[in-house]
Amino acid sequence: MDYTKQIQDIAARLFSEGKIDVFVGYRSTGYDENQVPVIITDAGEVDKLVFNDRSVFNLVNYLKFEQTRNKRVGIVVKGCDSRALNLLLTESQVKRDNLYIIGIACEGVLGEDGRKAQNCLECVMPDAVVYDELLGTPSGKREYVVNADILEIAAKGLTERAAYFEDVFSSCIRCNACRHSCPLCYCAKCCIDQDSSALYNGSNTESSAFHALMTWSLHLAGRCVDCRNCEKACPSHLPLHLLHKQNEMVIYQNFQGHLSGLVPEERGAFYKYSLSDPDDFIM
Amino acid sequence: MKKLTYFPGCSAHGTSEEFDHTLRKVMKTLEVELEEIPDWNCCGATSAHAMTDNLAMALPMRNLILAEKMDNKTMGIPCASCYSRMKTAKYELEAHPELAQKLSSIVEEGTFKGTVEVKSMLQFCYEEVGLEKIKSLVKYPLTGLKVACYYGCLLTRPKAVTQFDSPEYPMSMDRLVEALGATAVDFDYKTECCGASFAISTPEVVLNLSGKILEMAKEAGAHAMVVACPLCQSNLDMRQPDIEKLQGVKYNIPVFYFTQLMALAFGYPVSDLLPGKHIVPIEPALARIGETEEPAEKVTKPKKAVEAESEDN
Amino acid sequence: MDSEVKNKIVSIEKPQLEAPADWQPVIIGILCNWCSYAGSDLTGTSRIQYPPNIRIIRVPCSSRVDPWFLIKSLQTSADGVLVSGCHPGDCHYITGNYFARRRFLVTKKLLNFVGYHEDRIQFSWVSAAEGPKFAKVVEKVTQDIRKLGPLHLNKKENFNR
Amino acid sequence: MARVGVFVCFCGANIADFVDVPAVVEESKKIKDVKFAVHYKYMCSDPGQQIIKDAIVQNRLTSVVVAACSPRMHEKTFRRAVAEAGLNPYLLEIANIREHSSWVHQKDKKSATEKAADLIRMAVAKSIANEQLHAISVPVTKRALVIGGGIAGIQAALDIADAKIPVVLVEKSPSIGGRMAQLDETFPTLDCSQCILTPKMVDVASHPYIELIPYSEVMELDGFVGNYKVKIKKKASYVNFSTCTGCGACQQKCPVKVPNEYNMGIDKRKAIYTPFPQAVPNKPVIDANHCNMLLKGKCGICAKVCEKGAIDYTMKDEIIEREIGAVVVATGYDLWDPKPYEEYGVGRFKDIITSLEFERMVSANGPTGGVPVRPSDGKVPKTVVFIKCIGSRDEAKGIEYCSKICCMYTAKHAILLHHKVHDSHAYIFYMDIRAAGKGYEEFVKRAQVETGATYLRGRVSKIYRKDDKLIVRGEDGQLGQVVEVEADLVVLATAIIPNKDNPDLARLLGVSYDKYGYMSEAHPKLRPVETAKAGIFLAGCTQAPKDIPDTVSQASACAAKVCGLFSGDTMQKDPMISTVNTDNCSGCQNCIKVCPYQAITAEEIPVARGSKEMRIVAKINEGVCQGCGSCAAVCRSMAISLAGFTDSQIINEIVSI
Repeated sequence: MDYTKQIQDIAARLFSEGKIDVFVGYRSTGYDENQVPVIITDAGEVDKLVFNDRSVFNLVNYLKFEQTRNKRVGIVVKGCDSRALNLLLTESQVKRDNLYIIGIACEGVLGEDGRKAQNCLECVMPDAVVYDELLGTPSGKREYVVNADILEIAAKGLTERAAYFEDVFSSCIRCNACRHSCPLCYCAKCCIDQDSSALYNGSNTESSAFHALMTWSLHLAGRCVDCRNCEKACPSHLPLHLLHKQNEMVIYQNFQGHLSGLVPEERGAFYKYSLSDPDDFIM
Repeated sequence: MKKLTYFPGCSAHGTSEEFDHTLRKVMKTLEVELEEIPDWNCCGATSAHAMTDNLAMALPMRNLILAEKMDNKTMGIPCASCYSRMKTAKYELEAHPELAQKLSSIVEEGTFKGTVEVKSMLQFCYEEVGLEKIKSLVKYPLTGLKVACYYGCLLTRPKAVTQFDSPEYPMSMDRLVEALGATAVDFDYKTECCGASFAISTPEVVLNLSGKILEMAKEAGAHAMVVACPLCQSNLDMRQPDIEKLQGVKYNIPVFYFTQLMALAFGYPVSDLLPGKHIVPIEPALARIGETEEPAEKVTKPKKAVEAESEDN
Repeated sequence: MDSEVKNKIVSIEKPQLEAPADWQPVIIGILCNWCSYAGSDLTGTSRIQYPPNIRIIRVPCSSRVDPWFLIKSLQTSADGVLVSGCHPGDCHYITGNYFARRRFLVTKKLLNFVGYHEDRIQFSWVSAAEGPKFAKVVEKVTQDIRKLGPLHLNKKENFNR
Repeated sequence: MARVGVFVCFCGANIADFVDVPAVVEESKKIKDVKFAVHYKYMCSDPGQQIIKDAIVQNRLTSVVVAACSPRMHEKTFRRAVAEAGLNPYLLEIANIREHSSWVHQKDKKSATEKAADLIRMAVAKSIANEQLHAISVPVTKRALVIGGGIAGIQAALDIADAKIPVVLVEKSPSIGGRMAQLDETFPTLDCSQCILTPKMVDVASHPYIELIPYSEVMELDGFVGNYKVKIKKKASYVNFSTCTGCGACQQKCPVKVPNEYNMGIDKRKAIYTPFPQAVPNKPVIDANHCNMLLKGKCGICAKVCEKGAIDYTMKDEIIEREIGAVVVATGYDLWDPKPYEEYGVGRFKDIITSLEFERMVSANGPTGGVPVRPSDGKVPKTVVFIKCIGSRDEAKGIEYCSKICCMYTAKHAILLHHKVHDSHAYIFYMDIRAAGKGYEEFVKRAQVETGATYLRGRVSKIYRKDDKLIVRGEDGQLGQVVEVEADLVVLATAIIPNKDNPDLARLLGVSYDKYGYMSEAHPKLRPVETAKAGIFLAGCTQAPKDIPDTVSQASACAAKVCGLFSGDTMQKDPMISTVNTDNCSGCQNCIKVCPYQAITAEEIPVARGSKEMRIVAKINEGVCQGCGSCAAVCRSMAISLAGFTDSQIINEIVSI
């Protein structure tokens, strides 16, 4: 999977036709084979752009920053990224008219260990679901599989799980990098930052981290697209995907197979309901 | 061949021998194999449940456990009393698993699982065999015989336990005898008390109550009564002379088990009905078979009967 | 999640904190104004008795309940939480409880996932006419929580102190 | 700095017997920010309220906590008191220590006291976060909707309309009149139902302030008190009412016969019919389920005989929309089907009838010309057995409650039977005689003494046939004997049940209903005609079984409530609604999706003051918002807060325990 050439050509074309002001893509760091996101504003910079199976970050996150706001943007999105973009469009955070979307029929990107990333192995929709131009051959929607880590943790039993997550929450330093890197965390003022909020008490104790992370994961429940930007950004290497995948599983299994962002105009699972939703857990 | 776990109960080997006898014949015709529960014991009726709750549950529980060990879906019981005890025990044990737990110290045969359905033979014929099949096997329709179907107290009650037919005005037996060609009269006393267990302690009660039932059956124009319970049969049949003496009237209403009528309709000879077991002679009622009331029908009916017979031969 | 795994989850509990002999569970009850709060009032007017451990908070509708109220409750003061609203279809605000129901399920499962027993957070539908049911629900929840033991000792922060 | 006052009520013995009130006051004083705490015997009484007012002024209180009964009981009372002392009424919080403590922990005073103290601690914590709120004024549409055209609906409509307030009266059947139109004479005065009802029906039809929409049903109700919007489905009548003269030729010629609902199916009506001769409006409708023309396209006789050409087979159901400010629900009752009484032979014996069937028979305009007859052979019965409490007070087969009117109408039936068949005799099996009401006991006496009806206290266990008689076997409880009565006719006083559409209608209107299907009043004693939903009122058997005098009083009470509601051009609305802090709103619009009232819209505002760049934020219509808080709970950035139930208020409560 290497679309470097195509993307460079498209970006150059878009700049020359005056269709975009900025282009959000990936560039190589020149160190190992790692890549970082890059925002270019000039056709002359297009040769910086690369795209291959090391293009892991979800660029949609960059649509919430000042450099792209209210500008005409060209952007590269993989399947998962495009789902996040779909949600941003639905939630009125970006205007479709301002975007030129290069969709990728993704074949999966690599994890830090150089093997195919877990979220790519479990991906339900590798092809971009919203785009102006699609690169690659679409492979179609896949069967939903429950995340392997969730099953492993769930099998542990309550006591062990409690201990495990105590460890997780106590390792959080409340740096909020997870929130910063999440394409769906665009709130003008995050609830866990509000002074009046009983959520935030300035501390980074285990209990406040627990509270913040739980609330954060519930705000993403039914919206998270499993791009794992948060996990990559976390300096403490917390397994944040566990919380998201747990919620995703419960939602998928109970709410008519809801998966976030697959369909345009479809909102998160908490903003709709069905009369046949499970009721047996309620007395 | 369908298989049915069979619990005959004590009366089938004694007072209600004709019930058991005809039942076995009828089941043969219906292609149902009766598998008697090996080493079955008393159902606990009357004496046990009048005295100790535990024993009243433990006795039927043992039978249920033995029945569960056999490989059949359903357990059929001819006697209404046995049926009631068994069904009640199953109901209670299912509702209170702790009771089954407790009783397991008395009953050594195993643990109660509740896997066997308990049905009266009437219910079995009605639900599992089906009227269609019964109708198709009728060789000699009992046309002209008017019967009052008497269900007694236990066959359909209490409703929560039996879950079969209406507790106040059941119709299953009526439909069954109609399938045999007989006429079931409207009988308002079909679930009234016959006096049942007062037979020994206060027979006058039985005479009064059963007398009323006979009176109403006669009033309704019945030639005979049909029952599905040995105690009903003995009260209504055996005590009929005493009732007649008490009331100063003659009823001459024989009391059949529904299986006897089935056997008759299926073509078994009258001798198979064990007529000797009846106190009130059954022959006058049987003579009504083939009788028709409206002359207009008389012209057409024999013809059909002849046709039917020729088909059989 | 296959049922085997599910069973495992509910059958194991956090390590029990040593409860002092006089320990009484603290349960927060969040009730919707129109059905469950009215139902709890009816329990009172009918003088139906129930365990005294529940502390009731009135909200207009079960849909007002933000999941972090539940998280906060378990974290700061309560050993268990009961949330109760109108029966499906009977919501005073028409659809509030349908939205709430979704959040409740996900929150309950998530809390369980990170180590809280399922019984710590319970939900019920209690109508304004179901005074007896409310008492039964409180009884059950109190019993369940009592069985599970204290969630936190000496952590009781007093808001005013 | 908060200065909270705590006022603990004894509620006579209600609280004081089970909660150590002085100890609770002492405990309250220990709470930080509590500057004043006191107890009093009846805090809601005038001197009690005065204590609160004085304390507010003297101690410069910033919020008030009253520990007493449920806020659903006296919140308004105490708010008023607080306001009179100059404090914003919404700075009051109630700790419900009666319904939630003293009444439910009567065997454990220690725990009840601790709990009461905790509830006060929570209320204090909440009150500190309370904000000053001000009632919202909303315009009122001064038009009332009355659902149901029985005596309750008629009375309510007339009373409201007489106050010069327009009324829309919706009736399901082709004519108003309801159950009362089916009655012959009414207890306890035996005045003829038709004679007192039909003039009222005519008044309805001719009243300038009443819009009568018969043969129609309410489909949808949107909005809120003072500003409802209703959608009414007017069923196709296939008769053009404006041209029809009501001559009746069509009904004479119609070849299709259908059991007549008005006469409880005793006789037949035609497929085109007016329910009864005095119907209002007196215009026929075509029963689409039975009309040959509509079902098979063959016949058309009514169109042929109609000189005015009023028949229109192509007519369609029509949706009518009206803006209204208040609703009176008066949907009446149905009769319980006595089928479960199999031991009586219900369904098998023709000569067992229900009381309403008997009512129709003895009615002068009834199918038998006012003489009761046996359905089996048409003979006039001499011995009639009346059995009361069929379905009523019967947990096993029917319903638990007493239907209230059966004792009285059965006494009436005994008298009427005697009037119509002089040599007859009535036997009445009863459980109790409940004859509380003006002239009621005397009326029952009259049935017993004048008419000579035999009252037998006991249940009937069985009915069976003997020849052409029905033998009724029951217990005479006073003699302790089983008795058998040879009856020609048996009349069952079947229970009253709510109209079967009640639960559906209740859901549609957004009011609650009980397990039987009766709609629930806001308070059983003090707010008997209001529902928990503002602007919706209940009259008649929609709420519970009741007789005509009670129904009429309740209908008039509803009218008074509606008139009160419409007394000003605007009305005050609770300020407990959601507000948006636009600074925090990110414009995701998810709140719009969860709002049940479409009270939230998206609005574009400048990014900064004077900026041309716009951004989207949520905007709440304060007139429409009902304050459920769904939006506040789903708002991730906490931009929406619900006044009275803000995050800080609730969290304060949680953490204060």
